[in-house]
Amino acid sequence: MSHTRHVGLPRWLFVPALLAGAFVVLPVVAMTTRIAWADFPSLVTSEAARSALLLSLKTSTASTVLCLLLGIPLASVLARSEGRWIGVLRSLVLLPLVLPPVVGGIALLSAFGRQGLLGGELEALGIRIAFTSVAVVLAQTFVSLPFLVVSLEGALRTAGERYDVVAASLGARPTTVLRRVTLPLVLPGLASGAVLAFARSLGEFGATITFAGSLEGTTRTLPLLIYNLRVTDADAAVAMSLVLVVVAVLVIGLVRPKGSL
Amino acid sequence: MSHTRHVGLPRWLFVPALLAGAFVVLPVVAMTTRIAWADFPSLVTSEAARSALLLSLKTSTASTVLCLLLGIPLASVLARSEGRWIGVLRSLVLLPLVLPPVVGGIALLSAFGRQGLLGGELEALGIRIAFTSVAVVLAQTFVSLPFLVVSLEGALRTAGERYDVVAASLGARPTTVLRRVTLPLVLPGLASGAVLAFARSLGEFGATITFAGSLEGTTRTLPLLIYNLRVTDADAAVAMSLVLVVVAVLVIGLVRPKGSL
Amino acid sequence: GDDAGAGGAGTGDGGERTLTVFAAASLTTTFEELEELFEDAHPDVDVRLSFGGSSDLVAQITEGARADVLASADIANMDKLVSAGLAAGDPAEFATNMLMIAVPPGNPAGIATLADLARKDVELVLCQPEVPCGRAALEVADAAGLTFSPVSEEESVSGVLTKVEDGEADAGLVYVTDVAAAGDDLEGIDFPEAADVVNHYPIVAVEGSEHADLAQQWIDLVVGDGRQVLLDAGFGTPAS
Amino acid sequence: MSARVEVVVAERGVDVAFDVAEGETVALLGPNGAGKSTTLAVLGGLLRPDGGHVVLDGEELTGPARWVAPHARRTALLAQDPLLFPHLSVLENVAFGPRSTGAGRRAARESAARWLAEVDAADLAERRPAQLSGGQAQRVAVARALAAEPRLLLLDEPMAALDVAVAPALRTLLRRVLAERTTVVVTHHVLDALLLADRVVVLDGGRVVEQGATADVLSRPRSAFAARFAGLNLVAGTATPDGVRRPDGLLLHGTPGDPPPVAGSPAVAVFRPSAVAVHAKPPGGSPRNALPVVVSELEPLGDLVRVRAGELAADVTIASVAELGLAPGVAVTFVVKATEVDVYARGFHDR
Amino acid sequence: MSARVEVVVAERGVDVAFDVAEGETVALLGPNGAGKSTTLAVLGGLLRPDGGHVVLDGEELTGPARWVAPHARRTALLAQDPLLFPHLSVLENVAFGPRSTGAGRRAARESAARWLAEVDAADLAERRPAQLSGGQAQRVAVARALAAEPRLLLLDEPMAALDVAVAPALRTLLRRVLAERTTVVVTHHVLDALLLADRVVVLDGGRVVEQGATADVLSRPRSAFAARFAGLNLVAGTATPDGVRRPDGLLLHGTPGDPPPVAGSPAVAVFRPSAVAVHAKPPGGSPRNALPVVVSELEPLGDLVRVRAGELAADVTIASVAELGLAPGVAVTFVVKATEVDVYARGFHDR
Ligand SMILES: Nc1ncnc2c1ncn2[C@@H]1O[C@H](COP(=O)(O)OP(=O)(O)OP(=O)(O)O)[C@@H](O)[C@H]1O
Ligand SMILES: Nc1ncnc2c1ncn2[C@@H]1O[C@H](COP(=O)(O)OP(=O)(O)OP(=O)(O)O)[C@@H](O)[C@H]1O
Ligand SMILES: [Mg+2]
Ligand SMILES: [Mg+2]
Repeated sequence: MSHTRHVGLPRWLFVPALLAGAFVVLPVVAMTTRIAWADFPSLVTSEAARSALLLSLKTSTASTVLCLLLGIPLASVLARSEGRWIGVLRSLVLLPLVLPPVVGGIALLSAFGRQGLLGGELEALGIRIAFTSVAVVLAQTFVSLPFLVVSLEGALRTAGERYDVVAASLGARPTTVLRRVTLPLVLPGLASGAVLAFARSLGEFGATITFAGSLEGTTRTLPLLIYNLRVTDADAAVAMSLVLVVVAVLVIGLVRPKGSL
Repeated sequence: MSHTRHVGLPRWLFVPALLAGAFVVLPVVAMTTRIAWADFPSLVTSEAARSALLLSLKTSTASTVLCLLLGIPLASVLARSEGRWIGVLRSLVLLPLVLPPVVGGIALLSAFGRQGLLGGELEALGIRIAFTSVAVVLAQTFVSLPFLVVSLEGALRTAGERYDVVAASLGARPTTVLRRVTLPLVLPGLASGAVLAFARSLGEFGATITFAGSLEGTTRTLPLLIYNLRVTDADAAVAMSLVLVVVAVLVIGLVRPKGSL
Repeated sequence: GDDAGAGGAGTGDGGERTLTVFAAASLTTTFEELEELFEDAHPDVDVRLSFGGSSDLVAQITEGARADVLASADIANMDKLVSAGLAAGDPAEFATNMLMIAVPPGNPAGIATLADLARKDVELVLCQPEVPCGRAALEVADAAGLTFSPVSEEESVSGVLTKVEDGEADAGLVYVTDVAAAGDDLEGIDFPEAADVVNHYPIVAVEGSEHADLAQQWIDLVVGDGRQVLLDAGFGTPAS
Repeated sequence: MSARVEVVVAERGVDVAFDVAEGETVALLGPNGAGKSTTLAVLGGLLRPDGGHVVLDGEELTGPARWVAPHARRTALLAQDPLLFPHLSVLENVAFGPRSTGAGRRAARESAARWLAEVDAADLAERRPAQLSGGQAQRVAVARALAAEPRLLLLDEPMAALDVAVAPALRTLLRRVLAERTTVVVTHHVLDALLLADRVVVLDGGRVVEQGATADVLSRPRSAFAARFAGLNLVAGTATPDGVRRPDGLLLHGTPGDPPPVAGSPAVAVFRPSAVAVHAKPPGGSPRNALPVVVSELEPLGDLVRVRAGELAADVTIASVAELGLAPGVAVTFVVKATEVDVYARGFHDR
Repeated sequence: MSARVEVVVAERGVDVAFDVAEGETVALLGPNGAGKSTTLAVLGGLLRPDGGHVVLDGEELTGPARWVAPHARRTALLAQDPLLFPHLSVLENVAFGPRSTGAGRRAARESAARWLAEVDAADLAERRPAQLSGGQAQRVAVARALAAEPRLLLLDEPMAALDVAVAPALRTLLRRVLAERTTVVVTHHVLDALLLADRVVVLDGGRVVEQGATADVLSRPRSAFAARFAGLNLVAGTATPDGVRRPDGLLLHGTPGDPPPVAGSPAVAVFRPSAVAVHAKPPGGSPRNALPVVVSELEPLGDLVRVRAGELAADVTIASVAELGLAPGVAVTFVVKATEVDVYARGFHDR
């Protein structure tokens, strides 16, 4: 087979790259050395563990879908607009990244809680969000949305508008351009954004416990269970962390289209 | 002035985009309605607040620099390599995103703590990391590194290798290509990655409290102070959260080069 | 306290000495007051406080955090430190604490007794059973023959406080001192069954402390002259 | 679909106006940077000019108060870079236009297959653009633009990357389809202009310097660029009853064209390089035109040699090159009979 | 720097071998998709072939067990797309090569300015590539490749986007610099091949179908593509003592070349379109060659008309077109004198 040759990377670059990889991987590996393997099977198959895992997968999937529905339009607008207010909006969208998740939870309560800004309206409609699985999904969406938006906007900007222009000149209306040209071209960026959002949702803890509380089967996701266990049973907490890691790596590995991040 | 016209976005797209923006911005705005403005100045200028803010800025800057030093090489290797093991490495690098930060802290302790995998070696060298400002920086780097790597790798892949090839054919050795062509071309992606990493570091809480503890002046960053205050003085906690938000928006707005995210 | 590395006066011989105290989060307000008292009495000493969940603090010390004194909110966690061989001497009990019902201002759900917490229409939040306040709540319920079905089991007292203060929940079970600290944001309701479950606060100097003398002086303050500060904040006097 | 074009783009120094009649093909000629691509971008709605109008068939597409979006113009633009959609197959690329303008999936694919066959690229239908050579990609891009059935077709150097075997076939195809279509085509090749365009508009430095029927402009160029483009020699000056007087005073005798230029007004003298004889010394007194020049360049031209001297050229045999010792730097005299020199007024299009 | 090239890229159906002598310029000709760009990519080290070698001046650059990185080859490649670095100014783009190969900042900028002046783009020095027209970008790209002072220069259609005013100047420049340089240039234009190349290598379908000195190949083409490229007619068949017999039995009389082809071996007959007369009916018995054909296309060609009939062409006057009623579909006879027909053996390069 012939090969398109890549321009080689400088050799020295592999030293810091390796260091970086080790820095991330080593702690996780070190953690596994703390696991009491004898108890492992019973720990991770307990009723509490299974129900938390299931809830985590369900809510993370729901919040990823929500992120896509909200994030694709937002990223498109940010990428294709210019002007001062767009810069401000972009900074605001990054907020959930900066906010410690617990503060994010407080903010969500301020907006959607019973006494929150929209609390009266929601109450009138008979909608109660706090302490439900919906609250978990909202909390996860709040913290994950910036991931999707940032990845996708970056991809859209880098891809540029050249192909969009060609498509429009061939008579495609904006919706068609978006669906058939713009988004397919940034599929890698979109996929990596969705994976990031899913991963962030899966690991979400602070905003969830603040906004949604922690009740087995309804709002106690895997990270909440791990936190719970940590106080009484550090071994169990580490074991469940490993489960979380494995699930995440599996989902990321399976979902990710080839060649994208 | 003449204008290059953008291909218009579909009109309907602005509805979900607006919804997305509102979903992120509304809670933060709602939170500000809870602030006791009368006490605000004294709350945010207290000795504890100033020392926490200063520490947060110092450590976040340090961890961003560390992320750049480690992340640029790692992202370059990931973007320019192919093969199975690269996919695995890439999944592993995403781990800190999935891990609840507290678990990340446990993992860091497992590696660098006194009883950790490298604890003996470090102790022998007289190096004590856990519960120092260095630990804060390491914890922040651990959680922020994936942000930089993911943004940058995405940008590198989207930019492709065409210009690198031209540069090499003109006689530039790989280091020159990297410095003068590859990185300048992905500057927007690099900048947005660095901003994301800085923002994530600024908001980091769980891994820090677990790995570095919460000691005023040494390891108690702004998010830790907010957590602390929440027990005794909810108003002060909200006020400090607002400070965090403002600092983050300022830094992001000032640092970000035009046109990048 | 000053930033340890920024002390321009120098930290060497004759300079400032630092005393690091790890204390349970519920002691935040009181220990900050005691810090001022102590520093007034010892001008050359800088006291640095680190607050957190008792189990977190113990874990940090076992992992190598440099602490001179530990004040825990329960005996179980203190025992962990003792069995790890990191306690210098026997822990001394310096305060007690009891549960109290916390409700949002105005008490919208009309709670009056402990039994009201078991009502179907009451949205109750508790600490999770793994932390002291959660364990205490379970014991109180058992003793009274009640079964609670909380809408959420929080990871810490602060979680319960947030939910109740926000009016998100109708009631929660927290400590007397927490209600006192929250001021107008909460109303507290005493209930007789609380006396059956008393929480004990032990304090000890940490093994290997470089300032054993200062550590002992801090403990002396807490169990001695400083007691009034604790009482003012709602803590009870130690049993022994 | 007739079109009226007025374009001012100050930033690029472009200020151009011309008309395209219904069904007419207009070639935009001009040196690099003259503003050709800029004009096409304005027509296609990709650039909003500082001033001017684009009116297509009575409908204003661009104007001070009016802006029609590119997709609603039906002005397919084939840019200098083929820009095939990388994620679609060749067939899907070509089917994109018909699909977007409402055709069904099957109909779109059929019409795409037909246009692909027209550009002799039917066997590439299932490839990805990344697997095409430069010229193959260009041909597919042409098919894609044609398949969109635009009201006004805009072509920017459609033949630039084509090989000699394919170019004539594509030229024939374009000639057939452009006959029925209103088209603006940018080209650097005289053959393309000659075969495809009814009229040419010559731009230089962002201005229209000449326009007219293709044959007229190419056989009687009034601008230096058009003359060069047509392979002719051109000397600009002032009309005299006998011919044209250059600014340096030299008089070129020639045959006045129709209408004959008014004496004293700007005029040009045009003659073919093959009509020029090269002499080592000026020939003695006679009615012929003798231009003292210095040889700047020699180029083989089939069995002849083209002798360039600045803007002027002469085609001579290899034998005479040897005989006269022609080489760059040698001073010689270009001699051309008055009957070979045509004299035209510089039209009002000239600026 | 002499080069030996052997390239096998199975995936693209390319299997090519040729030599480049020191200081020689070789033109790669061939239809779209013939493998020209692929060959250049292998030479430049951008593609690792399935098999073959690239040896430059005795040093093996590509081989089964050897691989020299692109930057260490000093084989500057100018691709079909100019690809100027968008974040650098024009001057910095051109200075990139010298800087990368060790020149100081000042020296690099000076040499860049010099090369920019050479391609007549000195006034663009401070622009960004996004502010250039297509042809301006192409010129800058040429300057950038030349400024890198490569051992082997690889040019892929360097003149494709250039206007008629600039092309001759750039051609002259290239001619001067290529004279001292070992170069492989891909082109679709006969003039480029004629002026720039010492030798041509003709590719078709991934194979070398012909190679030789430029003048030889263009005047005595042995492949259909080369003939078409040179604007000549070519009839392939078997050598007879009198000329060439086509597979369909028709005999074409001609003058044998040197060496004369052995009777019975493959041979080609070559003649110029201008030597062909068009008759409505076959002329009666005579030593002339008469080829019955059907007109497929008419193209204006200056004051003549090129009559195409499949692969063959005849150049006739406009008067005779009218007289004979020539139009596509009309059956006529192409007549050419035997003295105008050259007969050559198909060389061993033919496959
Ligand atoms: N994006 C731009 N910004 C500013 N100036 C530009 C831009 N693009 C082109 N120009 C300038 O505008 C002028 C007209 O450019 P244009 O691309 O229209 O030329 P052109 O006639 O198409 O040339 P070519 O034959 O080389 O393609 C040139 O001077 C060019 O440098
Ligand atoms: N990346 C690729 N993968 C697979 N096949 C390719 C790729 N690039 C080109 N080809 C095919 O390889 C063959 C040779 O292509 P190449 O680009 O070398 O042609 P070329 O001679 O340069 O043509 P042109 O004159 O059109 O530029 C063509 O059939 C083409 O379709
Ligand atoms: Mg152009
Ligand atoms: Mg090619």
